[in-house]
Amino acid sequence: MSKTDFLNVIPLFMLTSSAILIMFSISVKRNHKLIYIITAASFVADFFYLVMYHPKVKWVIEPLFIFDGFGVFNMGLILLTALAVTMISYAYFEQREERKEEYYILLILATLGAAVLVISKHFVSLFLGLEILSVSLYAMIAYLRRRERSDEAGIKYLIMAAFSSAFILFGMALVYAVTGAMEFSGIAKFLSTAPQMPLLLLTGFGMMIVGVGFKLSLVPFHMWAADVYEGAPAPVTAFIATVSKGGMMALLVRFFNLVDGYRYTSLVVIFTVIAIASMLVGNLLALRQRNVKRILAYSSIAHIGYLLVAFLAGGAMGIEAVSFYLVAYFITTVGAFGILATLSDRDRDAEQMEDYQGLLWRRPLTAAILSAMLLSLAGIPLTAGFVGKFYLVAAGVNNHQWLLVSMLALNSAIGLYYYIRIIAVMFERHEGEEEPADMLHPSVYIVSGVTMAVLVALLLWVGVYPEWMMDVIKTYVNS
Amino acid sequence: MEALLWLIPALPLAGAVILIVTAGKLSRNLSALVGAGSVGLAALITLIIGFGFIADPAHTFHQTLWTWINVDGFKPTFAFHLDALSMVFIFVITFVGFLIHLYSIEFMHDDEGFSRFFAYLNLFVCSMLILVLADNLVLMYLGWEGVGLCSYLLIGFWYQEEKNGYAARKAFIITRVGDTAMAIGLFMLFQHFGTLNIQNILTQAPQTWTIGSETATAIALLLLGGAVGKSAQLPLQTWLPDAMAGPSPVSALIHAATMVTAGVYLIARTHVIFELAPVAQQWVGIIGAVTLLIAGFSALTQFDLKRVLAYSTISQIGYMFLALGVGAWSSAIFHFMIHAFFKALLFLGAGAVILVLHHEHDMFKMGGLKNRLPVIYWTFLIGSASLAALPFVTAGFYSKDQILWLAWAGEKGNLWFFLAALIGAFVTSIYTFRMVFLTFFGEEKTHVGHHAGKLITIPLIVLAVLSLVGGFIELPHTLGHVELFSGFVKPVLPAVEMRPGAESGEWIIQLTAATLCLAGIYVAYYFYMKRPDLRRELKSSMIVTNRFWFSGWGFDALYDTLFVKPFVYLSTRNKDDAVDRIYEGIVSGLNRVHNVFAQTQNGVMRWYIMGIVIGAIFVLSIGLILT
Amino acid sequence: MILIWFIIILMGGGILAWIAEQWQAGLSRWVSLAATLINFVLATVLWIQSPGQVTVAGSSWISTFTAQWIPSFGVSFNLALDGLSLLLLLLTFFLGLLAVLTSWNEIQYRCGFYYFNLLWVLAGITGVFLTMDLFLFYFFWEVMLIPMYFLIGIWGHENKTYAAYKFFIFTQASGLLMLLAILGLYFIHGSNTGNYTFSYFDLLGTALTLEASRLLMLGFLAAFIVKLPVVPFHTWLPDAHSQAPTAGSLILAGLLLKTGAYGLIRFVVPLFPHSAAEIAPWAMLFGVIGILYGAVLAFSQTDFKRLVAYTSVSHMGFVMLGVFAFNALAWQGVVMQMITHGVSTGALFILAGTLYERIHTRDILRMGGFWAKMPYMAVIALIFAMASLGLPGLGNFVAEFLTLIGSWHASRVLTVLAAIGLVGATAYSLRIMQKIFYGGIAETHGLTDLSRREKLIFLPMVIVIIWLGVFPQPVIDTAKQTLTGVLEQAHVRNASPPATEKPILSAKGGIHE
Amino acid sequence: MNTISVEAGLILAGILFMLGLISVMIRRNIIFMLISVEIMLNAAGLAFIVAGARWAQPDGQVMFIFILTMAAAEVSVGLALILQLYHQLKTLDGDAANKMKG
Repeated sequence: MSKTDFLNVIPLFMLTSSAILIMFSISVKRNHKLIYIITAASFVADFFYLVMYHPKVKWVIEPLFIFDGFGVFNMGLILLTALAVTMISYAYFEQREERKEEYYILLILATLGAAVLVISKHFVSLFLGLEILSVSLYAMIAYLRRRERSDEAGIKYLIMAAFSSAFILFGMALVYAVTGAMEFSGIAKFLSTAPQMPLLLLTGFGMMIVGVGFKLSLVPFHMWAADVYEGAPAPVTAFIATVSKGGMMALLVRFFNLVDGYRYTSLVVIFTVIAIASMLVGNLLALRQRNVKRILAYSSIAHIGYLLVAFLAGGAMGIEAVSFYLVAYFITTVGAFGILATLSDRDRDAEQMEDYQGLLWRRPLTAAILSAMLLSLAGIPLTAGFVGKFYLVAAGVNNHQWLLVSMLALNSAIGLYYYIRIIAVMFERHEGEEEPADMLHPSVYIVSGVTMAVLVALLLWVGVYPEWMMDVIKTYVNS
Repeated sequence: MEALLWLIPALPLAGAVILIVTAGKLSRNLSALVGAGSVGLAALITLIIGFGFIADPAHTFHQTLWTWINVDGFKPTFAFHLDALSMVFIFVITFVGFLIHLYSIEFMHDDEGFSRFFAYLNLFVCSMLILVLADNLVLMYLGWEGVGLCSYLLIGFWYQEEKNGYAARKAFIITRVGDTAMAIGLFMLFQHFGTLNIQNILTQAPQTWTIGSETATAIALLLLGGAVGKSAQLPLQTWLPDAMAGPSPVSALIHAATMVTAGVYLIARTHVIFELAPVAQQWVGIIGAVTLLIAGFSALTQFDLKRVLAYSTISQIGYMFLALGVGAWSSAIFHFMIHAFFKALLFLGAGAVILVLHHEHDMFKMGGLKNRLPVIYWTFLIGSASLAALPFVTAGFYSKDQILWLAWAGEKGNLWFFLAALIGAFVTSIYTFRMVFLTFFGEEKTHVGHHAGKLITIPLIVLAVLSLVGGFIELPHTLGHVELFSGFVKPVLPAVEMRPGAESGEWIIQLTAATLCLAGIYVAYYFYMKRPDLRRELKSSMIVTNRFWFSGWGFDALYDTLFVKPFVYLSTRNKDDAVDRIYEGIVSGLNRVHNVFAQTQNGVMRWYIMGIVIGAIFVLSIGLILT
Repeated sequence: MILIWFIIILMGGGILAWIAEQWQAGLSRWVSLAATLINFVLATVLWIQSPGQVTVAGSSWISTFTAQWIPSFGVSFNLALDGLSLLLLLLTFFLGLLAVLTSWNEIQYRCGFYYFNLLWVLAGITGVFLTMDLFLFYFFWEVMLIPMYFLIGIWGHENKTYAAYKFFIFTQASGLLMLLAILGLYFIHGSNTGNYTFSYFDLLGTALTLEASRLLMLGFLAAFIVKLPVVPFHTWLPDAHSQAPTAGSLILAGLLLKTGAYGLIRFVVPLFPHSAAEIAPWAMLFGVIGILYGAVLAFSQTDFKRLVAYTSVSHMGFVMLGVFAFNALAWQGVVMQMITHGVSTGALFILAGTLYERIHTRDILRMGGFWAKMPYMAVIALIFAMASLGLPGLGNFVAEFLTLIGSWHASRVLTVLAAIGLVGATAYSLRIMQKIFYGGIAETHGLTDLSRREKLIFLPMVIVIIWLGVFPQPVIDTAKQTLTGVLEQAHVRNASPPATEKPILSAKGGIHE
Repeated sequence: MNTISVEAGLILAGILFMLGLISVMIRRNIIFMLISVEIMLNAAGLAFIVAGARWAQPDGQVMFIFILTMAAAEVSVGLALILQLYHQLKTLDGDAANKMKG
């Protein structure tokens, strides 16, 4: 391992070591605040290291990792998102009875897994990243073990994730068996020489799609999403919805582009059908749902469906659109779950529609932020979600994917209904008593509040002046 | 003098605006002063202009105020054009209007809407003046609709009675049907001439079209549509009898003297087009002939004093249309003027009767008023005589006689027109004197309240005088041969062409008409004075016909079934908008799909795993199929 | 530069109003009043200074403003004002002013937020009328919906939530189609010329194949005819109008519908002259269907505001008819219709609002005989009912007459049918008068005639509607250059119809190739 | 060494995988479900070894080791969760864990 190699993988080491540091710290003394600060600091430091020392040229650590603009961008995105999740976690866990500290270890490890995913160029690193992410998530989902639903969600996710991992692994084995390579570039080389795709290879890809589809909660592998979102603690849900899916999406984009899957009608058709099904089923499932977490789960199914439109468009613009949309989607989702976490009390998460009734009049700022997030999810101008969706549609139109694009438009219209419904509930006249005083010291909420404020500012900034974000994406992704 | 022209409509308008803005805060006397005074001033200016005009009737006055609209060659202006034809009209409008205003001061004295009434009335006079003075058809249309509005407002003047509102609405909507036809006519005219200036059209039309041109016919028929609506001619005549819900001065001014003759004005004004479209012109005659008969017979059966007069008005305008139909333009206008005098007189008289009888409209409950109300009786009698065309002494005789003669002898006349007019004349004198006998003769059935004052009697007397002497400005060949009137309007309205070989024999027709008039009076006398029992017998033997005539030949019921009911049915059935069902269907469809999908999220893990497996099978099979 | 101020004043005023209400109750309405008044005065001054012909040499633009926004997409913050936009701006600020005044006492709940939304709707509408960048146009198009949604959803009547959803989803869904069309146009223009831009002026000359032009035009059309609305896409309107607070209905009917009409004139015809001409007979047919259908349905409504809403459907049919008649007469009629309908229907909605304040119902069957108690209101109602039925001397007549006389050149049958709509208009307008003001008095409790503030609202409306009725020439002159310019362009471009064999896009291409 | 063909090895792995898959679907006991998943993972591992053998590379075996490790981690977390769930539901029936739905 050369020095440059080492300098490149330092972000991964930093995450690992901070996890270990926290373990030590716990063994000395359990201090929620301290550990929380360590976690946040490690994410910040990691991010800054990444930004400062991002290799100007592509750097490959054979055979596992590749540090290119796309990878660095996604890793940065994942780190920032994890940071935001950490921020909203503090207040959320402060009022729980369980031991809070180990949660941060898991959070860091899960982030590590996702970070490995986005820079991997080999089946082994893919598998490792995926499993580090998944195993940490099992525990995180079931972290609040007093809650029955938490356990149920944990076990469901565990069995099904393992089940889908088996699919991915078997698929990888088949691919390996046919191509003799576990490196993406090797597979690509094999494909570029092969006259057509061998059946066994196709089967392998198909099985990998099943696994990937599960992680991305694409229809028909989506059914876990709602239950897990509902059962998991709100910050964890935010994490699953963003980091876990984003990492997988980045990997998919990288792999598909490298092997140039666009050449194969069968793959494109499969993804097209999955995309359309995801949009439709996701939106329709959310339509009359009254549990906000489940709504967000279903809506995330649909959103990944939207993402696939740009993914299928491919090309530089497609990748840019995917990246931009991920940014917008991350901001929005973390924001929404952040609000949800802030509103949750000791016993349960604020997930029923009733919890939001008249929120605007009780807690105007909170409601305003949540409205902004929901409007962004709905793709209304002035928000990042609008520009993101615009980008997706632009990529699709640019590539003449009229079917997908029109499905996107149709589904956006359906989607409006349930986002607006939450907003409408918040705007209902509230005749009840005033909000009970917070059980915790208000200063606890400052961090969450600031995070929310930053997120909403970003949301509007990117929505009103997207040029900056687009520049960033272009410089990274196209490098 | 030309410069004063704008004042004629502007003065009543100013009066109306003052009265509207003050909204009843002025005292009654002040309101009356503004209302009647402004029309009086307008009449005065008309007189001044008239004197200047009469010196040389061939001269026309023209005044442009401002350009109304100017788009792409479409350039109607606010401009007035005064020629002999409009002179006659503004004379009648301002003078009769002024008299009726005077009358109204007393008639409406106790009404709480006193100033509102004068506001409307002034607005009406203004609109009517604009109608007849307009130099282009768009401005004329403004006046045309304006009078419609005022008619609506005045019919429904007593808004507390719901049915008055309905009557007003009926009048407005039915005339609007005609107006719409007219508007379409205007579109066609504009398309062909690139202008809607009346004089330009009239000069260009003969150069553009040959006689019998289809376009000319279509346009003429569309204009006729407007005319029949406004003038309550077949088939749009049904609104006028109901319009009697308005106060009597309104009936006199709007629904007898002026507005309802706007159709006559329109056709006379655009006579060039009608001459180019003989078919359309013939239809004018046919409509006139049929209407005058139908309305005449209906008038025979009415018991409401004002409804008799209403049907009579329809019938008399039928005469005018008949005259227009045979090309006797000046006769139609002459009859319009005389009719304005005597019909206004009759309505005002009827109003006075109704007023003193505490709003009793039923003639059968009147009677014996001859001695109680001598002034009203005599003036009413003169008006009736004029209406029935009592030979030689009344103006009505001369104006109607001319129409009868030309219906026969005019180039476009024929036997049928003539017969219709003749029978109509006979019927007219029957219903007229039936009305007179029932109202003023016999025994007194209702107590007479207060007596009419000067403001009521003076207009009556003036109009009575005019109804008598008005005819002497135009006498037939056989009787003195005076052609003051037709000479006056000749620059605008050409004389009628005579049918070859029909020059003689005018006296025979006059004699027949005179005889029929007298016979009619005798019939009325016989049935209503001498042998009332016979009348009842007749009535019971003709009960169906009677009812049919009474209802105005069933037109109301017919339109009700044909148009009103289907429209209302359609509208109310679809009140909730069937189109919305489509969207509701979409929504409920989506909800149903949602429910189906939600069933799949049943919480059972094995089921979810099944989903993944199905997905895997699907992915693999698509892959296999497509390779 | 003044153009951007129009928007800034409204948006800033909105925020200020929200804040001001925290300081002192009732302050927000003064702030809003000031903001709308300043804009109105500014626009009026602009109008007086630049009547019709006087413009930048050779072009019809009175004032422009450009700034960079998203250069990598070719999006710029491009505002421009010509006669047409100027007129609509005047209308916007005029009605905005009245909207503030009507809300004065009606809105007691969360005033600050209310005026914020009100001003932001106006800002969005102003943006729509000014922007000359298609991305920005779509942006403003959506921006005006959200506050409107809140206005309906929070301060509306009993069924407000449903109405708000319906309004929002209809307009959004159709807007998305427009977005697709905008993007399609963008990429076609980009791949043809290499210049990827959303600028209206650049996109104007885009060479399109027949099929592409048809599809893209339909996308634009979808948004505009839903907004206009054209039957059968109108069903959001009666609900939204009847449930919105008075000012909301006023703005919906007076301004939001006009954005649809504006879009037709500004975008559909200039961008796709050929396809617009192709679809014209159908569009006119739908216009006429709207006229008749709206009139029939208006007649049977018992909810006053719903009734007026259906009259809007009917009146907007004339816009559809006129726009696709493709001649200056009809177009001037359309512009007049946009303005006069805004005023007259707005007045009827305000009237409904004032009645509602007094008797707390919109059911006209429960009204009657109000003339005696409220003569001023009766006169006002009469004037606007007459305007609604197209009485000459009031603005609507000029609009409808011009439209019809213009459409006569294009289609006689349809014009005749549309003219029949005038009879329908008579029926429903008079029904308003009949049910509310005629007959015996149903209820006397709380009936007071118009207050001074209400008179202050109605007086300018009456003046405007009469002024437009007897001397509409200033308006016509102002709009003239824009309209004739667009029409000439359309005719010139239609003289050489697009090639049919060329594919929609020359090759699979995009920004980056 | 070359007595077993690649195809045969893959078919064996496939059969193993299918067995695991089917038993995940038909088993209601959560522990059995977990075991079945392990079988599937091991099937994948077997497939890797077969593939590695085909190309005469150690990578397949390396991968197998990784899979084993991961499976162990997974089972440990899984068993902990199952224990927790059993405390709450008093049953190991996987179908009973269906509180969240809709």
